[in-house]
Amino acid sequence: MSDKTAEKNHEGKPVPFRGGGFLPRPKKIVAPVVFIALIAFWEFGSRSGFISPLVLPAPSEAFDAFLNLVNTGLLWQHLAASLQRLLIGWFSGTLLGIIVGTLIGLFSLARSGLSPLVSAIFPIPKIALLPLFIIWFGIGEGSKVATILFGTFFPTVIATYGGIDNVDRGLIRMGQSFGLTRMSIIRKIILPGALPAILSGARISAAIAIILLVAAEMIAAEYGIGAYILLAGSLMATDQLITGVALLSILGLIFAWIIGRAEKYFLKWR
Amino acid sequence: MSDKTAEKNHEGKPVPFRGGGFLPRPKKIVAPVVFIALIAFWEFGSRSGFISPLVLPAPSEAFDAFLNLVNTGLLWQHLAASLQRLLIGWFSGTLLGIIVGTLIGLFSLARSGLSPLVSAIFPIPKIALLPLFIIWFGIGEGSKVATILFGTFFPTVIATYGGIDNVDRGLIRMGQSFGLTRMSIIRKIILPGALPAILSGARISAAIAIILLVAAEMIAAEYGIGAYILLAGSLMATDQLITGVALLSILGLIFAWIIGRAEKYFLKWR
Amino acid sequence: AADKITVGALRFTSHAPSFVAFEKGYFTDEGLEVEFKFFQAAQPMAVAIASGDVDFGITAISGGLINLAEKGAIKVIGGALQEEPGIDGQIILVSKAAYDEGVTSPAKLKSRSFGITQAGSSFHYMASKIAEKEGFATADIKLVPLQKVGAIIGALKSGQVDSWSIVPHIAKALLKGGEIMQIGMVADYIPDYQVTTVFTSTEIAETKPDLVKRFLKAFSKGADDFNAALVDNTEGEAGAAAMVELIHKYVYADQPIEKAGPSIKNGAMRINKDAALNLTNVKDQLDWFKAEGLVSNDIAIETLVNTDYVEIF
Amino acid sequence: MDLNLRHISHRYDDVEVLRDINLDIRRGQIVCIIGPSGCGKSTLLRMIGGLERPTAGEVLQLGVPPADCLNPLTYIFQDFALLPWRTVEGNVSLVLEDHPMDAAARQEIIQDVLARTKLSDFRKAYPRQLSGGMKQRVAIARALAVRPAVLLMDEPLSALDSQTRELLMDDLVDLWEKENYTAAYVTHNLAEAVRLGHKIVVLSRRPGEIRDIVEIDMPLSARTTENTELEAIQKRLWQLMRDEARAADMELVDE
Amino acid sequence: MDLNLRHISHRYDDVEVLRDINLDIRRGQIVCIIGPSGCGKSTLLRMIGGLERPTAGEVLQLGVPPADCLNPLTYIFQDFALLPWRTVEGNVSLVLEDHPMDAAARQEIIQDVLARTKLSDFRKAYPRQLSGGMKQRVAIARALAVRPAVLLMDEPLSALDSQTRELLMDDLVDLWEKENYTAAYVTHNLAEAVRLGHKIVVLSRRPGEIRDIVEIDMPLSARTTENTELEAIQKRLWQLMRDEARAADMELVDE
Ligand SMILES: Nc1ncnc2c1ncn2[C@@H]1O[C@H](COP(=O)(O)OP(=O)(O)OP(=O)(O)O)[C@@H](O)[C@H]1O
Ligand SMILES: Nc1ncnc2c1ncn2[C@@H]1O[C@H](COP(=O)(O)OP(=O)(O)OP(=O)(O)O)[C@@H](O)[C@H]1O
Ligand SMILES: [Mg+2]
Ligand SMILES: [Mg+2]
Repeated sequence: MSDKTAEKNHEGKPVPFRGGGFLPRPKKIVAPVVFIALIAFWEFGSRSGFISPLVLPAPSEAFDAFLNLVNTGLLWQHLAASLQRLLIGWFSGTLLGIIVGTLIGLFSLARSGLSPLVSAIFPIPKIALLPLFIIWFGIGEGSKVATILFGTFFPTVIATYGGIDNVDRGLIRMGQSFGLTRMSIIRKIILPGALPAILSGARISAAIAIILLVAAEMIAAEYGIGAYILLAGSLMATDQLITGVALLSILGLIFAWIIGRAEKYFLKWR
Repeated sequence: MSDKTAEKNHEGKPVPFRGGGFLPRPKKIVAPVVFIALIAFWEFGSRSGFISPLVLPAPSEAFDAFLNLVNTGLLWQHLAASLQRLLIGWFSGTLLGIIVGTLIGLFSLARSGLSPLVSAIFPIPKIALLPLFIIWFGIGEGSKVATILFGTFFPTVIATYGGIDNVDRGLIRMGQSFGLTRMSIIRKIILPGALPAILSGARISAAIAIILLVAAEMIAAEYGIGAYILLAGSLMATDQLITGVALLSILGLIFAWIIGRAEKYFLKWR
Repeated sequence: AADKITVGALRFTSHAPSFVAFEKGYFTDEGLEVEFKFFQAAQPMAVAIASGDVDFGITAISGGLINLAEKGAIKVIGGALQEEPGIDGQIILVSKAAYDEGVTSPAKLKSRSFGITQAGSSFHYMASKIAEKEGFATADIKLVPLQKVGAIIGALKSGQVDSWSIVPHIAKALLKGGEIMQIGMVADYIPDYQVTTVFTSTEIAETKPDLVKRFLKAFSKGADDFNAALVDNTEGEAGAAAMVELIHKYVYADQPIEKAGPSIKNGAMRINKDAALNLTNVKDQLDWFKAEGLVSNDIAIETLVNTDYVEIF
Repeated sequence: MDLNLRHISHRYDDVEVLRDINLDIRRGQIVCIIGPSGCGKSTLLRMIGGLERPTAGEVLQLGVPPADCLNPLTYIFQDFALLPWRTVEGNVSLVLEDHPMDAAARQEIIQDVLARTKLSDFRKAYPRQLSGGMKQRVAIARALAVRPAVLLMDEPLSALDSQTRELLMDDLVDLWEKENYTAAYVTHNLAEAVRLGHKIVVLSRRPGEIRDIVEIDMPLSARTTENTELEAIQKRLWQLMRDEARAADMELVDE
Repeated sequence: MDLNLRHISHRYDDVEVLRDINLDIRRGQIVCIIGPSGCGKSTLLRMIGGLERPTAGEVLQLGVPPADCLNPLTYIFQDFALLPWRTVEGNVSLVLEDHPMDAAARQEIIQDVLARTKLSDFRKAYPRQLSGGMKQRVAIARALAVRPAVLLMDEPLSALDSQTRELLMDDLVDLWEKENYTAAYVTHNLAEAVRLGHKIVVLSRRPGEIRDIVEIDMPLSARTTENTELEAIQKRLWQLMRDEARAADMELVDE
């Protein structure tokens, strides 16, 4: 049942289109092309001598170094050592960070006392403290894990209490109005509400943990990707250096992917 | 004109109060008290021998080291050298980061090509690259500034394009519906809309810049707080180490304060 | 006009010849205008020479140095610091705890831990040589890479590593504390150890022989003065004091001379006359690096060393 | 159970929000509270429910709530206040979990209230999957689950589009016909007020004072859309408030 | 200038949103578009303004807009779409800055529209300081600044509380009395539709089709609140839509 008059006019020009755009969509194909082009250019540059081997080894050399790592079986030893440190350090740092962050988020006293401490200690570079860490935590796994723990603890604290601060006050008030106990409100309203912030904090702290791996493995590490990089650096074996750095980068991407999955799973309600 | 019936009943008990709480307010007084108590305890521990000087020097010793720095005039030399590196590196890293982040935020091609590169390079620890940086940028100010620039560039890129992605699409559509030019929309709607995210990115990148100062000054630096800390570390002069670390921490707080002021100023419309 | 050159240096007594040559005008006499670049560690200095930021440097032979030589970037052109029996050289140290457990001589280092900065560093080489001479494998010593001298000191003091070897000015200062004990001298194990060498970029070594010669001449004159004043003690108290005062401008400058003086004196070891180079020992070091798998096996000694400039032995 | 507000006044720091409010809320009555923006309606409702303490005055509870009542004073909020991470069922369950009862009893209550609000088919849905109207139905189901003595509703319909609002208002009327609940109902909407209120309290601009109390005796079921008597009341209320509404609208908010 | 919608259909991927819409919007007429949630009203309005391209069909412009018209098809949005970092004045200025005119001329236009919307006193205020009604007035001022040929309004009043809505509706009526603007007005609210519309287009549930077009000949100024004729039309519209509204409300949203 349409408007009768709509049919009778035939002149008239269409309304000009002025929408669209401003929503860049990544084309899946471009990323691999860029990567491959970049590496091909780099390889070509190295072979033609346009990029001196002193400046950057050819990707093929780095790949040889990688194969060497695989063939000697050292890759797994390095990876195993690093992963163990990363996981223990990151996990305990995150756990402690969530606990302290929750305290700061919930209690005036903790907030007043701890949050300035956190802001004061957060910007301290961990490598500066390595000499002290050796004395405090020994040269075994302790100091390596502690370095990573320290690095991940602070961002987690900040993410957690930021998350708690941003929990919808309306939901808390709802909980109170139904007479929920304080513990119920914390467990069922505040913590789940802060979870998105905590997870995005975990994303950051995972990146920091990987960055700190090199610093951590400055201390008496025989195996580990960080130790491998340090040795390569001191030997000026740039091919191995690039390999180690690429391994770290891949590790970072894997961690980010895992946390992405966790977000999908835990925040499926969004 | 009140309800007549309200006056006639006098039994009845008040409705129980169940609101309040869950809004921790920092008490201004607590923070300094905690700081002072902590330092007093530490001083006391050191003097009584309960904390061995090997483990941690007394705060008074660290303060002596600080006075020594002031009296020799070295403090200003160190500070001047570090500040110069920090400011140049941070400023150019942020500027480049905003430009690249804006490109990624606006153009499909840039997003597809650059954003995976950024995620791949971001988690690479800068200390791992120091040997290469020396070759690439020399041992002068170049490599030091480059280290800081690299460190601040990536978080700024990510903050910027995240900010642009979160600009209210409704405002962009409004701009289009009034026939604003593409450039006007970018300049007057998208960039101001992304500003809060960019500023909070600046907060993070400033912290990273300070953390990287130590790494940057590993390279042939005579003066600079990082160099001072490294020297102290290599001599196991823990009093100087603590002084240097405290200086960094204060620097971090000052930076955070300045960015806080900038936020107040630029985002006064919030 | 004078040729401008950049010399890389660490603030150690072992770098004193350059400082002496500068202060006494020997460089100027050779028509060289010298600018020092100070480093925190030897490694970046080698890289800086490879990248052309620095023209001359003095440092121990390390894996990094050899690999840079392999890439055709740098060359060793002369010798500097050398171990010499009879002169206080590098000292082998153990922690008090280890000493009490009976590690009283290097022979007892088997299955003990030993601090090094990094695989392929001079500490690694020394540990290896000690093991070899005492008749056990390097693998029998637990090498602990701690990256920085400071970190090793901390670990040694707190008993987390058992042993270490280090230049005398650091060692002697540590021995005063009582937490650390001396158990031997490196010179007894590597009698003619060429600890540090003079090196430059391949480009300079091959295209500017004249410049290299002038640098080495001035450097040697500085070394002679230094040896005379602090190693052979032929200049008397006053000469020694004057030398210490000169060096103090560069080393431990932030400490008062009363404190710095002894440290400077303690660090004095023989600098080779005329920058002569102990090629035999350098070869031994290179072979050791190859054996440890730290550098490629096909590096010839000629790739590392340019023997055109100084006397070799 | 009746409620009795006695001389309630309130101020936030230097802003006086409410001034000497006296009011009775009697069993089985819906009391509508209307007034211009920012006059303190929500604040007043928070005080009735014990979520905030008035600076002066008190809210008294007269008589005891029925024995099976789990939460005598129960809110329904404008923004629904559903936990987005719980399903419809989980959101109702939330308010029962702190009360001692076995799982079967809890399940039974949940089934019952979802059936009464016609939500049984949506038990497993998350709030984000629901339209505004459905969300508010979940909030109503949740409120019914604790068998309240008094419902406190803060503009429960104003986040909904007007068609859904119409539908939900019918539901509220039906529910009242069946259960005769007691309620304090805050709204901006005069049509809602005349449709639902047994008593309409008109507040002035901030500081909110009671300007008028209008009682409507007509039974709720008789109040259909075409009803000149109600129209007249609504018009009178609008005349009473129009200028104040305009003035409140023109106020600059300055934090 | 008239607009003519011819056979407009639209789908988003596999969701059909609009089906064969034919419609005329004639000069000086307010055309109200009503329909249940999600039926495609906003999508249709975006197509009329050229912000989106229909999958099939076209929107034609008949005749030319007046010469002084800077932006023939101008929107007023539900969420106001004001730039929070610009003052009232700045927000109006925004839409003039891309047109060639000198600063004095621009100032003059700004002054004029702010005066017409009674906002002159609020020139320097930021949006966060304004109530919802004031914000929408700023959006109206901004729209008037470009002298539109047709106003496209997407539920302009539904983010406001009902008292403010009442006030603003009066303002829109006054404005129309003075300027006789042409408009397409999307709303959920039947009372608004019968108050403002010369023609009311009723859409069905998604996929939106035209179910009915109701023309009301009564002049706007004559449509006061008590008007049985309008009441009857509104009631008829509600009966037409009630079931669909209910069904639309019960739909699960699943992205
Ligand atoms: N926690 C608070 N602190 C300070 N001022 C407050 C607080 N809560 C509310 N106010 C102020 O008290 C006044 C009344 O607020 P309230 O929310 O009760 O009004 P309202 O009548 O519900 O308004 P609306 O119709 O907009 O919902 C407002 O001016 C508000 O700014
Ligand atoms: N960009 C888009 N991509 C995919 N689907 C869309 C998009 N925009 C809208 N839709 C879908 O199209 C349908 C119509 O949306 P539209 O916003 O036009 O409805 P509406 O009638 O304005 O609804 P409401 O009354 O809620 O404003 C909805 O089901 C919506 O989910
Ligand atoms: Mg309110
Ligand atoms: Mg819509």
